[in-house]
Amino acid sequence: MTVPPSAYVLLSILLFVLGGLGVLLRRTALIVFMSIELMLNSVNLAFLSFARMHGDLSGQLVVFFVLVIAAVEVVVGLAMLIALFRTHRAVDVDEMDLLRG
Amino acid sequence: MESVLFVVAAALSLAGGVGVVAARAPVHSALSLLVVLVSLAVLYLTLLAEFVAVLQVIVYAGAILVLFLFVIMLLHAHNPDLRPSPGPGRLHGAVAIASGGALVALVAFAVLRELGRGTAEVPVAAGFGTAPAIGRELLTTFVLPFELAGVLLLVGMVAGIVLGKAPERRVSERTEARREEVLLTRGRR
Amino acid sequence: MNDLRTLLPEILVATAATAVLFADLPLRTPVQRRLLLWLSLGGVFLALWATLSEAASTAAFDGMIIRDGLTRVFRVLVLGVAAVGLVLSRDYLVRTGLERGEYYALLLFSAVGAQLLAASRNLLLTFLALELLSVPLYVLAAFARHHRSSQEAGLKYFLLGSFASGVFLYGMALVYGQAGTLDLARLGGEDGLLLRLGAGLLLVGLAYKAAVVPFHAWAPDVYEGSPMPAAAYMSVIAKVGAIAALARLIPLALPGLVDLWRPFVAVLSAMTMVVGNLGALWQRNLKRMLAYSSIAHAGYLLMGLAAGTATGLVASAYYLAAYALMQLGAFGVLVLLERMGLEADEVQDLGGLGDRSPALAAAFVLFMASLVGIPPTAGFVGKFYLFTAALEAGLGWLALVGVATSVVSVAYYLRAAYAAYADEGRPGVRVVGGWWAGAGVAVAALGVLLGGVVGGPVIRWVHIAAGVIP
Amino acid sequence: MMLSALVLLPILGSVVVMLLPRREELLRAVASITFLLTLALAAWLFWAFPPEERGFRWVERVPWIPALGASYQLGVDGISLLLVLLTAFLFPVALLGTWDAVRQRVKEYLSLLLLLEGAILGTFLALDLVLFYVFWEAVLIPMYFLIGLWGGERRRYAAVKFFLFTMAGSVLMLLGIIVLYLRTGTFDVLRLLQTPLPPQDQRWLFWAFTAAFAIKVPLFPLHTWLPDAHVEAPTAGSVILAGLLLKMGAYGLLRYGLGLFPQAAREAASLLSLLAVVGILYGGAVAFAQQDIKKLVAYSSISHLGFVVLGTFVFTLQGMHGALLQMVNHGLSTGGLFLLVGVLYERAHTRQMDAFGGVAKVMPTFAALSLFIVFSSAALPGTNGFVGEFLVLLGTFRADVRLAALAAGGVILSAVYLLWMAQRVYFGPRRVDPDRFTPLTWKEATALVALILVILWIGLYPKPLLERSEAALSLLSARLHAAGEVVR
Amino acid sequence: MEWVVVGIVALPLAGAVTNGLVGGRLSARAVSWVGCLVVLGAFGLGILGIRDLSAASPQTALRAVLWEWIVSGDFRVAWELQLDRLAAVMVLVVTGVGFLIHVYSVGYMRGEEAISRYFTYLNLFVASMLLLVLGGNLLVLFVGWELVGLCSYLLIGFWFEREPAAAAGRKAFVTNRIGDAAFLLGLCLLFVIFQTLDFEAIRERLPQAPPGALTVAALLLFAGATGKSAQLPLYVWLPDAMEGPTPVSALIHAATMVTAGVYLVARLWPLYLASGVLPVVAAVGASTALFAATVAVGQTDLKRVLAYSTISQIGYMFLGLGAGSAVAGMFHLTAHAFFKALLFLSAGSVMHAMHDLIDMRRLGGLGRAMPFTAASFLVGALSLSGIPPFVGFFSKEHILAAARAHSLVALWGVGVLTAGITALYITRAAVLTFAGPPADPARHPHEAPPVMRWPMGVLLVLSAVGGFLGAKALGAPFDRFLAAAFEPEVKPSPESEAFGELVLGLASVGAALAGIAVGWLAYRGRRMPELGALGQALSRQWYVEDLYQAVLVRPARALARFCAQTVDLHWIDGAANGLAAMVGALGTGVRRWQTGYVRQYAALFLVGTVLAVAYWLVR
Repeated sequence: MTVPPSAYVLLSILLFVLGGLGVLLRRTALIVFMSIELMLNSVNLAFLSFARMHGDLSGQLVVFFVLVIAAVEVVVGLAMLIALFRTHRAVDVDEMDLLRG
Repeated sequence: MESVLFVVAAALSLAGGVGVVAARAPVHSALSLLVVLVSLAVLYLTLLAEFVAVLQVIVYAGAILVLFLFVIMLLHAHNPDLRPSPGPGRLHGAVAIASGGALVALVAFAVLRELGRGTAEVPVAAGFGTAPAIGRELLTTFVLPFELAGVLLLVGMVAGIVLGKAPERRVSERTEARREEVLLTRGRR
Repeated sequence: MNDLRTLLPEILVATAATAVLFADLPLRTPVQRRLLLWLSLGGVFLALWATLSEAASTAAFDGMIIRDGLTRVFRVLVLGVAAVGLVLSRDYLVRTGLERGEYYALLLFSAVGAQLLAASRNLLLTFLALELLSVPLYVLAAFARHHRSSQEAGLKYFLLGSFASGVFLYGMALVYGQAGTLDLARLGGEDGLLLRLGAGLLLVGLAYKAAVVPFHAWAPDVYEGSPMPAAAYMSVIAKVGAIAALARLIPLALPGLVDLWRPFVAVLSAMTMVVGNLGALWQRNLKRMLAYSSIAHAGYLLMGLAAGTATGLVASAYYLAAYALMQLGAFGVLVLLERMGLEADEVQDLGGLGDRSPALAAAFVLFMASLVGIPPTAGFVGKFYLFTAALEAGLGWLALVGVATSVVSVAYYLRAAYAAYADEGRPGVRVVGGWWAGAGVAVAALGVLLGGVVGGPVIRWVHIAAGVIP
Repeated sequence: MMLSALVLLPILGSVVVMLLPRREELLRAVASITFLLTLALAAWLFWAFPPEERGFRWVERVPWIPALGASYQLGVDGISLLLVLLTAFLFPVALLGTWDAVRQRVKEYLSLLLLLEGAILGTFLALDLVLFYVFWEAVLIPMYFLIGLWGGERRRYAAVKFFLFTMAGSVLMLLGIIVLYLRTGTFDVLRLLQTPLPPQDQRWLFWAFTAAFAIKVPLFPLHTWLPDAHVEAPTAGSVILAGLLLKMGAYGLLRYGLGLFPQAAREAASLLSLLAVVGILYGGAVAFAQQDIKKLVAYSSISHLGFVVLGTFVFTLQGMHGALLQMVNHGLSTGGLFLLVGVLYERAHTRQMDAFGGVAKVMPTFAALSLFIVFSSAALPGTNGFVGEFLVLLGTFRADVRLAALAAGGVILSAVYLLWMAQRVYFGPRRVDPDRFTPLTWKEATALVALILVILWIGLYPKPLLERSEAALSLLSARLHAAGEVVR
Repeated sequence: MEWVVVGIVALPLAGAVTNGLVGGRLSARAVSWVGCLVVLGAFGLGILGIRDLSAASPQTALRAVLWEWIVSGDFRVAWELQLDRLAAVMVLVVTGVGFLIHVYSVGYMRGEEAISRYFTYLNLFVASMLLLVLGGNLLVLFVGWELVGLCSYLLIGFWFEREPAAAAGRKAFVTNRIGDAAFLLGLCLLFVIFQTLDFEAIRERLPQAPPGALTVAALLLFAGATGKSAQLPLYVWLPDAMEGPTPVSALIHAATMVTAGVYLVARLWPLYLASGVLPVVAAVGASTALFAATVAVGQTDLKRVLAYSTISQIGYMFLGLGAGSAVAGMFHLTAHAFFKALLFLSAGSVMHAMHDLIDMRRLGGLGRAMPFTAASFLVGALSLSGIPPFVGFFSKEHILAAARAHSLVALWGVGVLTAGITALYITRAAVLTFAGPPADPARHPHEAPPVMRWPMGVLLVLSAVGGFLGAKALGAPFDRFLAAAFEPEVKPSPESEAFGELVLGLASVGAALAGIAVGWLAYRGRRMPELGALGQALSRQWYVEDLYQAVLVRPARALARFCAQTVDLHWIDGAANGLAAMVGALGTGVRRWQTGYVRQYAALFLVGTVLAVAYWLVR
């Protein structure tokens, strides 16, 4: 192993922030969801690199569970999106501005 | 060898990430995400996580991403990002990018300080990261989270059912219309 | 087997939830459908019994789970909240045509998550429990799925919640990177930049759940958009869960970083109290007002944790119980009203309540007084205890912020209480009543009053939670 | 048990009234009987209290919230005794004097009044700081609603202002109470009175407590809630507010400010007594410039309470004796003044002095009774006010001649504004409509006569009151002087 | 004999209570009977008391302790009454003149609706005045002191529907209060010095007292006296007090209450001797005497002339006291009670006849229609002017002699000058009212009814011959009776010679005669010589009232208004409201941040996260 773990972690934080920026900057709900997936993936990368660094398997197991959560969240999010789209034809997060103040 | 692989995969994943965030159409985002997922799977392999890498391809690329594409097809909506936003203004973008950069800088600082360039090679047992190893762990030490994950999936399912069901007009249209009127007038005050 | 027995309450509740899911299918007539609530309540009360009948402390699942005083206290809290949340929901759901087994099931699942948060000694489990707490709440928020505001509430909650989950996870990863373990008990001795970074992110993730400033922004919008009983429930249960997790996490994982996390939590607490109370000041929408109030109360709850002492923890736990009762009670009063078939959620809608239903109005005043912290209510005893803890820990300034913001809160709580008596009744508003919700409000009112007049025994019991403080 | 009965009786009455059906006569009867029973009990306590008692009598103690160290502890000494009697007396008078003034929501009204009485009695009787605070704050809600529901046009503003001001002060006291507990390990007032605190602790604890008390009293310049609250409150509310709520602050200063923190009190005395004097003069001056009778009376309260605070902070026995007596006096006189304003308002539906004139012509009996109360408030010798004011002046004179000289200005001012009011309302050409100015009802008359009889009693023979409080005050005074030695 | 002392106060009080409570239901006749008889009864008791006292040694006092009043530590004061010789004189004056005026009132107030209220007040006044006189300690005296003020207030404002009457009553009370505030402070100081307020005890402990404090205390009490006795600078209320019914003016504002200040100084005579403030007393008295006499010249209202005359004459009394002769002061007090009451009653008789017309410019020639009244007024005027053998001559001479004896030449000069001016203004008043042609021939004034006439007659006789009580030739029984009470009186300097006495005594008589001559010449035939600016100044009291208005009243009002409107509402309340508004604005701010855009919430979240992370890293 010649690539230091720090490189992996740096990559992961870059991806994490990229995903975060996606959430912050995009208005299409679907893209926002995907950005969140990106964030979760970056977490997985971090976990795996640390698992490798420590030679500890539990990091890999965490990734397994993160995958499950990612699936659940995608289901919930998309279901909500569909419900919203059905009734209001909206996919823009900025259109959700009834509730404020 | 590994470093070459790392550089290529990392570059690809970053490019894909930028693609996800910057693409105009959701489809392009989804495809970019696929690039990320696959290149990450490669990186996972270099990290001796073969089971996870496989899962990544099957679950993410195979299931989740397909679901995304499916919904994209279903909605085939216009792209709202092209219209002028009623929402947050220019400052918002600046703040977002600045704080994102700051976060990267902070974490990088910590990581570099803590881990440095060191490559403390940790010897690992044979079969590290393989399906049997993971499976054993899942059903012994991690049996409780495992069960919990099952419950969570059930919740996800229920959520899908509750939210995704076709609209049944049990609530009268009138009520709904009035409710919105109330909200709209209040929201604009 | 023994491992499972430690988890008996969670298992019972989860079983009840599953049972409700299945029972929902064949039950059709209104009489039959009553069984759904009975099932859910049965599960909750059995779990309560199971919690109270086991006194010994023990660990299970390789130390992932611990059953000690803290677990017991929070389990009782969660189960109580779930029970009240259930009875408050029933009449509303039937009235609005939303009554479906999934509602009860989701509510119960999230209760399972909250209970596990108190019991978990492993970050992975904490994370999963957090998700189990949150995901059903996203759905509950959006449960009135044809209402745009409910959809908006659900989506906002979900989006920001996922974002927060990501942050929490990244924190987990960094902590893991430092320590190589996710076992809280083994994190204790560690220190290092990654751990610190990770701890910060973990706290941020939990702060989000408790609606702590500046991670609070979702709360007003989500509560306002959610169906009334769902808002009531989520405004309490999320806080219970988050505080439980913090109470578990902080003393166990960060004993060496006291100097770091105490000021951190204290500052968060102060900001939360200030912003929450200021935000509530001009609200005309009661749900929104209660949302801001719940933010403010997150600040008060953090005060006890910021103290970091046994007193502080007990104070927070007691205040959590008081908060649960008064918040659920206040929402419960609103559940019993409606305006032209919609929720009666504006301050004006309370007008004339004193004449229409004196008991309900009196209860509302009681809840408002308790939220302000005026004796003789549970809210007062709780705040008293919290301030004691803060001052004891040398956080005089925090206590000062606490009392100052309490004074500010007088303005909006009393405006609402006042409206119930002084304002004209608004046309179209009526008291719809409901046996179940009425019972829920009555229980809450009684609890608030008794907690203020004879809070002694409760506090003594809550003291068992203090065992986690070294 | 006696004292618990005293506190619980009105609270129980409140609950009973709340549960009874909405039949006005029944409700009023129950409330009146409760008030009278309470009065009888208080009178018995007063009669049975031995004058030589230095400490507390009839102390009862039950553990309450052991985890907090709080207990339910009541007791009465020579200081609180007078205020208890005043409380028990003023409520029935206020109810009687405003019998017909409240016609809406009689049930809630009576219930709140009863609740208020219980809480006020509790405040005076509590011997545990937490319990004290509980009662102290519990007074707020009923008073808030009394002002807010039965008040005048700006009742909402006034009620909230009252609440916010008072609360702002009392939360500081709450912190003080807690810190005191952390330092001493007890909330028990009996033990705290025996526990000397280091001066540096006393200093800010004293100010925390004083913040609450000074607002409640109210001490200049924290007084601006009072005119609004008084003006907007219904008559009975004003009577109680002026007669009793303000006394809670003054009582707090005497019992806790001086009792628990003698050294700090000595240090603060010059500032506080100066503020008190400023309040005396300022309140009088502002009262003079008012057009609204009720506002005038409200500002006169500020002036009169200045005497109370002044007497408290000169630390001489006469000063404190006068302050205590002046608390009672102010309750009677100003309570009476508010009743008068209520009687006028019932008939004229205004409180602007311009609208009155020549009332003495159409209501001669009422005018005569009014003048009695006016002169009692102006401290005419022979009435209660003189005894109190003179003792305060004497006590002040012994401590600081300059303050006494300034305070004597208040004696002049009170005559100025009160007689000015009397002239414009009662005298001069008849401007009021004789048809609307119906004679006093016998209830109003009874209430006023009862007040006047007590005014004369205290004016002519205050000894029973003075001698019962002397031992307790001497003790306090002695401790303060001992504390002074330590400071020096 | 205690019951006598108690009874003297209790009888009028009982009359007041009776009339006050049930007077409304009694006939006017019954009310009058009750009112007069109780005072007569008190007079009788006073006679009883004085009989006892004259038999006993001069220092004897009848004492009655009723009950303990204010008890606080070392401060113990009881309701106690004491009747000694000084008090006895006052009791007789008060009840005697009081009784006469009560009787007079029966006629004067006939037809008045509120007759029961009138007699209630009047009886209450007598009771209060007697309490003042009989008070066994300073605090009880002070009670009476304030209560007579109350009665004065009530009686001035008796016709309260008249705005000026109500205002005058208030002015009287408030002005008195200013003096009383000083009085109260004096009481406090005395207690601090002596640890008691008891007259006897004070006298006993006097030698040990620190002189400086004593001076201050005496000055403070004297300030109280200037208020009650309408001396400079607090005299302003008395002229206005003439708004009250004339019998009231006669009783309260001439004969009795206003002389309470004199009585106070006499009562505390040993204290004043020891304190060294007698020159101040003399100076204030002399200047007031001259000042008020000049002002009286400029008045057109008959009662106001008499009012200023009263002020002036009380000044005389203080001059006597200040000159070291308490007896002289007290004697002039008594004499003044006679002749001034007579003058007032005569004026009342005029008003009664002229339907309350009192402006001298519109009176005149009444002597023909009302000979008895005119005669009464004349006797009163001569007595006031100090013409022998009327009572005023003796009393005034006594005072001037005291001033001479103590080499207070300037004060003596002032006294003589005042005597001249006094004669001038009273002649002016008499001439304008009774002499010359009638101002309004259409009116047909008639003499007062007998019930008013015979009290005047009694007073006429007393004014005419009462002076022999103090005549040296007859052994000065008044002096002898009182002198022992004032031990040690300041003895007149020995070198005063009989011849000198006579010459100098003639000086004042001469001045008086001159005054009468000037008055007669100037005003005869209802002429009103123009005095120009001087007349203006005189009629406006040398602008003192204007000065007070400009310097005290109006600034005080403006200050009060400023406090009420600017300080209280804008500064203090404004600060509180400003704080509330600030909090409110912050609340609006928080709401504005809650934009409803979830992306913005996420941004806030992210910023918060970055800050948190930075904290955790950097700390």
